[in-house]
This record gives sequence, structure tokens and C-alpha cells, in this order.
Amino acid sequence: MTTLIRANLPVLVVIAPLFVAFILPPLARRIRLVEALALLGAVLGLGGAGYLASIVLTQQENPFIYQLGGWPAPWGIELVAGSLGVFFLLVVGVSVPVLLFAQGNLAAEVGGAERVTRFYVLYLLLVGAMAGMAVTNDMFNVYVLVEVATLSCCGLVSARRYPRAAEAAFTYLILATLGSALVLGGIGLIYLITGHLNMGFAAQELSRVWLARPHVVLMAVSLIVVGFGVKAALFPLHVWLPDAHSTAPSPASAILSGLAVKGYLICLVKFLYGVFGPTLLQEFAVHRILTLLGGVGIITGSILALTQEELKRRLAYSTVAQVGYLILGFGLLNVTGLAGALFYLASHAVIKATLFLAAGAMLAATGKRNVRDLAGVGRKMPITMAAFTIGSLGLIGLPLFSGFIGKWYLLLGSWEAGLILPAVAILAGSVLCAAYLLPVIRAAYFAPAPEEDWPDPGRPQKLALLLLAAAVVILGVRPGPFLELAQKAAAELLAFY
Amino acid sequence: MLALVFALSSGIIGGLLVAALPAARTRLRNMVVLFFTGSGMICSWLVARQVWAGERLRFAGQLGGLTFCLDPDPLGIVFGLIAATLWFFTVVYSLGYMAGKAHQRTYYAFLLVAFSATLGVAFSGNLVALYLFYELLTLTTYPLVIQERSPEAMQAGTKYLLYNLAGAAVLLLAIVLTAAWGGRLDFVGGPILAAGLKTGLNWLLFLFTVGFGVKAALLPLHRWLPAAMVAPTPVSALLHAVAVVYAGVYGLLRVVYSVFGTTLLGELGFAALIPWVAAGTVLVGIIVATQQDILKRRLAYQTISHLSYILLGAFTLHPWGLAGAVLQMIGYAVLKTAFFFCAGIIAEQTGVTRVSQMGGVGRSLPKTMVAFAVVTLGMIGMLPLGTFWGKFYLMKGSVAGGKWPLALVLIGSGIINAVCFIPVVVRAFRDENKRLSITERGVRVTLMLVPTMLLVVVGLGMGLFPGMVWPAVQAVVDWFF
Amino acid sequence: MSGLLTKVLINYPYLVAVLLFTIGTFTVLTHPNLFKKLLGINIMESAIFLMFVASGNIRGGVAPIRGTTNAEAVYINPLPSALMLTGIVVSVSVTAFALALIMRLYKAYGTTDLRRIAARRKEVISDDHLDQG
Amino acid sequence: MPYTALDYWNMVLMLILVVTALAMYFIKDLLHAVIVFGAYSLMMALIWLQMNSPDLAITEAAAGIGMTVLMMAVIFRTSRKGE
Repeated sequence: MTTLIRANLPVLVVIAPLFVAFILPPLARRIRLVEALALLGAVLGLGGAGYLASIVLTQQENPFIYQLGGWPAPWGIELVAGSLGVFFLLVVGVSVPVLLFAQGNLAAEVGGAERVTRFYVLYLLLVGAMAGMAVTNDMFNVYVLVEVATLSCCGLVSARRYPRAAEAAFTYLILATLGSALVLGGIGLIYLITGHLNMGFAAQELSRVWLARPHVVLMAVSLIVVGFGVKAALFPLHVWLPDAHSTAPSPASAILSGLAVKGYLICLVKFLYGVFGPTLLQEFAVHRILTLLGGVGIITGSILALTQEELKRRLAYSTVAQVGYLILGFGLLNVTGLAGALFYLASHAVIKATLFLAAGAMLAATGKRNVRDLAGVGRKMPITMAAFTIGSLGLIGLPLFSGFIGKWYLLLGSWEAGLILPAVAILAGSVLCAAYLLPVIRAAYFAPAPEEDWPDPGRPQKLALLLLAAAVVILGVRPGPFLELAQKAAAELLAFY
Repeated sequence: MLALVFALSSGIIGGLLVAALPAARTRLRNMVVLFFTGSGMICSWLVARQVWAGERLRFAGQLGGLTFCLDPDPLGIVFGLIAATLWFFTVVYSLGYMAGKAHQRTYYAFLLVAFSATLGVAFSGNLVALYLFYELLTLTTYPLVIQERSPEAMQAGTKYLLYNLAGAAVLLLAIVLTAAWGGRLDFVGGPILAAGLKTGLNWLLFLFTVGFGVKAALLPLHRWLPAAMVAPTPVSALLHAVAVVYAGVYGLLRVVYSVFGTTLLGELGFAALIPWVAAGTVLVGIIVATQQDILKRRLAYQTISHLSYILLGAFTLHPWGLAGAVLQMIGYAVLKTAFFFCAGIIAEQTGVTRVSQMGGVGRSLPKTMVAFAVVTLGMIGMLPLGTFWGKFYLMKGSVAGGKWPLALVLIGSGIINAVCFIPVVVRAFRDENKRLSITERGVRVTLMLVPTMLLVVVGLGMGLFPGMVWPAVQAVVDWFF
Repeated sequence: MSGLLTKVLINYPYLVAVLLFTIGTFTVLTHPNLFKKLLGINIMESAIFLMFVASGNIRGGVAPIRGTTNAEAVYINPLPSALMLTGIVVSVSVTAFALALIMRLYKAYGTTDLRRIAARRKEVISDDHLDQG
Repeated sequence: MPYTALDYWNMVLMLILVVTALAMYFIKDLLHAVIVFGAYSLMMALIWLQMNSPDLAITEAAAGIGMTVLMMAVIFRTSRKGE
């Protein structure tokens, strides 16, 4: 039994949430059971990821290659759990505390039992798709998973019966489909010139033929960067994000900002480094464009966040800025910078989930959306606000919190790349981040509180917030295996450079 | 070793305890606060004794590929002792000053945590630890600055926070560059960048100067300091003479002697420029101070001026200059704290905050005004007080370092200081007092007056017996030269 | 010149695919009506499918279906068309989902025109828990 | 140019494809636009057949019919003029 599980681990990690998602709908009447099963599905996924990570980290098998149906590549489809895949599988584990949080207040936010069940189904589909993106090594699979993720994201955004949410979901759906069409076009072009859909084989073939067809390759790179850029809210293509992430129910906002965006970025990394390769990126100066867009994104996103009155919108714009950090790191083209970006990705996943969940808890308790109206909330909801504070300090990048380590390596990476402007953008970003997050904390703790009674949320929500806040601190103080995985992944991606 | 760990953690433990206590248990809270600052101070002295005896107290940990280490050296010890000792005095003073005021629990909790952060800055053994405590200091002193919760205080707090966080961001860039160029970040084992001259080192020094200069209130970056005057007086004393600005100055001393080293700095063009910037700050700060009517603002601009004395001494790159800088650090901290304490007593007892209203204050508060007068002499740099020796060695150092005009600047600054504060004293004793019922009696005033008097006595003692502090200064100079 | 023209014309399916993609994208991005946006999405996706399938097609080849061919026949590459099958299914589900959203928006705003929706947004969402449940 | 009869057929079909796609943008009446979409889908199915992908042709036809019917249903329940 154990050997069977171990041998099929990569596929099980993906299948577990999907399987649970499919058995949920008939059980809609028994909502407790649905909640328990949903949590089980996510926990199983995380457990498998942990096991896989231990296998890969101890070098028993790295990468862990799994052939679907036993067909070897290039004919069959293979799943590869290398350092990068395992790293992202662990990041997907953020879904567990978020799910825990959802168990308490979801009914209040989205309505009856049937709608709650639908929410869990979509949620688990999203988690399964994210896990799939982490391990897949087939380009068409990426497209399918991206579509699954997009549809479930749209479903999650429109989970509240609230016209604004439907509008946001429609915009998101249209733009995300545009993005996946571009990605599919890019994949088509790569297939056209290489004849492979397997990433490894396509990369080998591409390194041989790209000189003969540089324009096709350039076209493919642009389609893929723009396509994933739309989905991951890369700076000028972010227009859908603030509406979608601020109108969704709070657990959905957390998972969308924390995880969904990251899945597309991991796919982007896989394409950029796993298919095109650093040499090609340099040839077409793609890395410089990425760094530039990232830097501009950091500054603009932060300034836009600064101008938002509504807390959830402020956090949503902050996601645009933070995606800028990641894109900037992907473009630095050295191991330090890439590892920093990957670690920052994990750190931001945890932090943004914390922030959105805390904001959601405050919204549920107070009914107030604007930062100004949340005066005194820190005294009334101490645990929620403590989690929010830890998350904010992490996002600002103070030492002892996870954001600092990511920023440190990004700064070192930009020095190694010989660029000073990205470093300036990174630092300006953290100061602006302090400028848009600290007023929230100030209002919460140091402004006079109103008479109303705002209780802390229920026990599962508190537990979820504490777990996430603890993760922010642990990643900052003892990043150990996580940082190691990120560095390994970066080294593997840049191995042939 | 144990002493080091306890000195650092006492503030944090005490702060958490205070935060956990119910707000109404005033007496118990006061005991806790006194106990933990007192024990923190005693442990710092123990640490100092061990370090002076030549022991090395290294405490290192990993922070994701970065080493985080505490490793006090003589310079850190000097700063740590100043902070620990004056913190205790400030806490005693606070017990009187804050009695009956709002938000006391928040005040004492953050006062204690900030104590740990300051000692952390002093005892840190590498730039990572320094940066960590530096940021922690900014964040923990912020609630102290906005203690009043008035719109004005909130505005000042925001300014304080943004200036300091922006400065820290620049500092982080400088630290990353140092790590990339120097390969290590530890202070012990000679200057980090001594290996050779590179292009870009001027820029690095510039980044460091901006990064630490914000806290040290170097001239174009000083705006937060006068604004932060809305804080309660004991906090102002800490901000100005002990914790925040001194952390900036201490950081710059570190940059000069532990990051670059005097030989390397001697070859950098930017390093030659800084003493002149400092000299400009000395003069402009004190001249602006003479035009302020609000007493605390006058003191604030004077701080800006006097901090640059220390920088000026550090950048003479001469042993005597360094000795002067360290002496000035000690003497000035003691007297300036006492200065603020006096201003606080005056404001609390009579309600007078402006120089123009000071007439007759000396009649109703004679002890306070006598202390004020003595401190004024110290600020000018007159002999029976500790600051004289600091100024003396600064002048000696600047002449020996080949920058004799700096000595003239120092003398000029002393004269302007006299112009700035002697009329205040004279007016306080000469003019009529309208409210003669005000006295210096009662527990509350005694709690404020005793630390003030003690500090003045310490200042006098240091002036009359400079041998008292000389071993500490000697240790610093020997350590770096 | 004629060489280039020949090259372009011989690959006419790709040319058409690019043309359709442009029309589709243009519709999606500029047309204010939600239905038209949806139609644009479909055009755009089918353009990509056309490109994919054209890449697998061989002039004069035959589909690899059992029993219809002899041994010498040139088979086309069946992989792209098999993949596009998935693509079509995906696009159908996107369409269905979008239609559901359009229905919901129509219920809330009484229009499917984005400009009108923007104009009516203020009056409709004075209360954000308007039609909960 | 080595065009065969098949190519000419394809070209005609694709021309219709482009024309219908453009028409969809310009037609004001949504119901008409959706009917044109049905025609577009049919042309697409024929092209798949020409390109030796009968499986795709069947799917496209089915999907096209399904989507057209769905859209019509939604249009009848909302507004035909697109307001």
C-alpha cells in the first residue's frame, strides 16, 4: 500500500482534491460532511506534497518523474515533481488554513447550503488545478489546467449574489479567456516548430531550431508572456484584478490573491526557463522587459493601493505591486534573484492570505469596508488585528518576517545582474507598502473605538489566522527547507545558462 | 553571556508583562517597569565589565542564509551604557510625569520594548542585527511619539515613521551592497571593506549616510525631529539624547570605523565632504534654534546641532577626534536628558511652553531653574561640566586631522549656544511671576526632580573628574586604532 | 517579393487564423455589449484551433481512422485535432458560464450593455447585500 | 502555385468565415448576430472536415448548435436589442 502510494504520489496530489470535489455535490444537504470532506481533500493534497517534498529534498529521487498510464515521454504525458514543482505544491498548502477559515462564515457570505457546496467544489477544483500546474510537464496540460483554474476562479468571484461581483467575474472571465487563448497560441507555435508538447523535449528541440525561425520563437515568447501576464495581473494587464479580488467572498479573495495568481506565475516560469531557456530570453531581451514591467508595476501598483479607501481594494492593488516583485525577480536571470523571487512568491502567498482573511473577518464583524471606519478594531478584535499586523510587517519586509528574506535575495540578485534601478524600485515599494498598510494598523490600535461590539471571529477562523501568521514568522526566522528548495529550483532552472 | 541575553530580553519581557497587566493596576505596573529597566541596566553594566576585561560575548543565529549576531565591542558598550543608564532615569522621571495621564499601559509597554531595541542596536555584532533592531526601534517608538493621540501628534507620527522607514530602506540597500562587496557583515575582525578601493564606494558611503542620517537628523533629513516634539517630554528626552538619534549617530560611527575603516575613508572624496556638511548642520541648527519661541522646539534644533559635533569628530578620522566624539556622546546625553527633564517640569508645573512666557519661573521653581542654568553652561561647553572635555578633544582632533576650521565652527557654536539659552535663564530669574502658588513639593515633582538633579551631578562629576569615563573612551580608541 | 507572397499564400490557413484572432480580440476589447464580447471570445478561440489543426494537416493526407485507408496512405498528425477537441469543450463551458453571468447582470441592471451598466451601477448597489440568497 | 481544388474550397470557406466574423461585430440585432454565429460554426465544421479531422468536425457541429441554442435562449430572456 505505502509503496503504491509512494509510486503514484505526483498524480495523487493532484487527484485528491479533484476527487473530493466531484463527490461533494450530491452531499449538499449534509453541510457538515461537505465541510469536513473539503478540508480532508485539501489536507490530503498538502500531506502528499509534504511527503513528496521530503523525497525530493533528501535526493532519493529528484526530480520525481511519473508517467501517466505508463507511456514514456515524448509519447505519453509525464508529471515531474522537481524542486520547483514540490516548492509550489507546498505553497498550495496555503489552501488548508483558508479553507478552515471559510468553514465559519461562508454561509453568511454566499448564502444557502447548496451555494456553499458549490463554493467548495470550485475551491477544490482550483486547488487541484494549482497542484497540477506544479507537477505537469506537458504544455497542453498546462492549458487545460489553466482553463480549469480560470473557470473555478470566476465561479469563486461570482459566488456572492451581488451584481458588482458578477460584473467583476465577467470582466475577469473575458480577459482570462483572452489570456489563455494567447497562451494556447504560443503553445501552438512552439508545437509547430518543435513537434513536441513535452516541455523537456520541446526545450531540446527549440535550442536546435530557434536560429532558423527566430520570428516564430519571438512570437511564441510574446504570446506566452502576455497571456500569462493577463492572468497573473502583470502590471499594465492588471485591470481585472482589483474588482475581482475585492468583490469576491473573503476566503475566495485570499485564495485568488494568495494562490491563483501564483499558479500562473509558476507556469510562466516553467515556460520561460523550462522551455525557452535563459539563453533565448537573453537573446530577445525578454528578461529586461520583465524586470522593467516588474519595477514599474511595483511603483504604480503601490501608488494605486495608496489611493484606495476600501481595505480590500487596497489589498488587491497591493497584489498588483507584489506581482511586480516576482516578475522583476524572474527577469534578473541569476540564481540569487530567481530564488529570491520564488521565496517571495511563497512568502506573499502566506502574507496575502493572512491579510485578506483578517480583512474579511473585520468586514464580517463590523460591516465597514473603508480603512477610516475601522478605527479601534484592534482593541475589539485582538487576534484578527494581530494577524493583520504580522502580515503587514511581513509585506513591508521587516527582518524576522518572511518578506525580508525574499527582498534580501531580490536585492542581492539585482546587484548581481548589475542593475540598480530594480533595487530602488524594490525599496521604494516597501516604503510605499508601509505607507498604505500602516495607516490601517494605526487606525485599528490608536484611534478611539466606537461603542459597538465587534467580536473576534469563531474558533476555526481564529485558528486559520493564527496558523497563517505563524507561517509568516516561521518563514522569516527559519526559512530553512523552503529557501533551500527555492534555491535548488532556481539553480535547476538556470542550469544550462 | 547570560547577562547579555538578559539585558536584551528584559525590556521585551517587561513590555509583554505590562501589556498583560490590567490597565488599572498602576502600582504593580510601576514596580514591573522599574524592575525590568533596573535589571536591564545592571545587566548592561555586567556586560560592559566583561567586555572591558577582554572577553568576547558572541551570540549568533541563522536567519535564512544570513547570520544574525550579537557581539558587543567597546563602542557598542559605550552606547549601550548610555542608553541603559539614562533609560532608568527616564523611567523614574516618567513615573512622575505620566501620573494620571491617559494610555499609560501602552506607554510603558512600548517604552520597555524600545529599551530592548536600543540595547539591541548597541550590542549588535553585524549589520543584519543592527538593521533588525534599527527597524524595531522605529516601530516601537512610534506609539510613544503619538502618545497624545491629537491630530497634530498623529501627523507628526506619520512623518516620523515615513522618514525613518524610508531611511531604513536606503540603509538596507547599502547593507546588501556591503554584503555583496565585502562578503561578510560582521563588525569584529577589522573593517569590512578594507580590502581595496573600488568605484562606487562613494555611492555606498552616500547611501549609508542617508540611511543613518535620517535618524541622526543630518541637515536636509531632519524634518521629523522638530515635528516629533509633540511627544511627552520623557519620550522627547529619549528620542533626542538617548535612543533614536543616537542610534543614527552610532550607526554612522559603525560605518566609519567598522565598515569602511579610516584608511579607506581617507581616500574617498565623499568622506572628505561629510565633516563640512556636519559643520554646516552644527551652525544652521543652533542658529535656527535661537529663533524658536517654543522651548521644546528650541531644544530640538539644538539637538540637530549637537549631534553633528559627534559626526564631525568621527569624520576627522583621527584618534583624538574619535575620543572627542565618544566623550561628547556621553556628556551630551547626560546633560541633554536633564535639559529636557527641566523643560518637562516647567511645562507640567506652570504650563509654560514658550520662552517668552518664562518670566519669573525661576522664582517658583528654583531647583529646576538652577539645574537648567547648569545644563546651559554644559551646552556652551564650559569647564565644570562633562561636555567641555568632549569639545576639547573634538577641537584637538580636527586640528590634528588637518581640518582646523572645524575647531572655529565648534567655538562659534558654543557662543551661539550661549546667546540662545543664557537669556532664558536670566529672564526666568528676573521677571515677575504671576502664579506664586506653584511649588516644587509633592511626590510627583520629586519623582521628576530627583533624576534631573542626579543627572546634573553626574554631568558635573564628569567635568571635574574626567578620569571617571576616560577608560571607556580609551577602550574605544584602542579598539579602532 | 513574389517569394514572400508565395510563402504567405501557401500558408493561407495561418493567415486566416491571424485575421480571425484579430477580429475576435477587437470585438472582445472594444464592443460594449456583453453578448458581442462573448461572440468575440468564441471567434478568437476558434482562430487558435484553426492554427493548431492546420499545423497537423498534411496536404493530401488522410485521417488515421481504422479500416478506411491502405498501407501507403499519408496520415495527418492526429494529435492537434485531438487536443482541439478538449479546447472546444473548454470554450463551450466558458460560453455557458459567461451566459449565466450575463443573465445575472441583466437581472440586476436590466441591460447587457457595459456603458449602461456603468451608468446604473450607482443606483443599483447602494446596499451591497442587495439580493443576497 | 501548387493549389489544388481542395485549397480553393478551403479558401472560399475561410472567406465566409472572415465575413461572418466581421458581420458579428457590426450586426446590431443580437439575435441576428447569434444566427450568424451559427453559420460561422457550420463553416468551421466544414473546414475541419476538409482538414481531415472528422472527429473535430462532429464536435464543432454539436458544440456550435448547443452554444447557438443556449445564446438564443438567453437572448429571448434578456433584451434583443442589446440594451
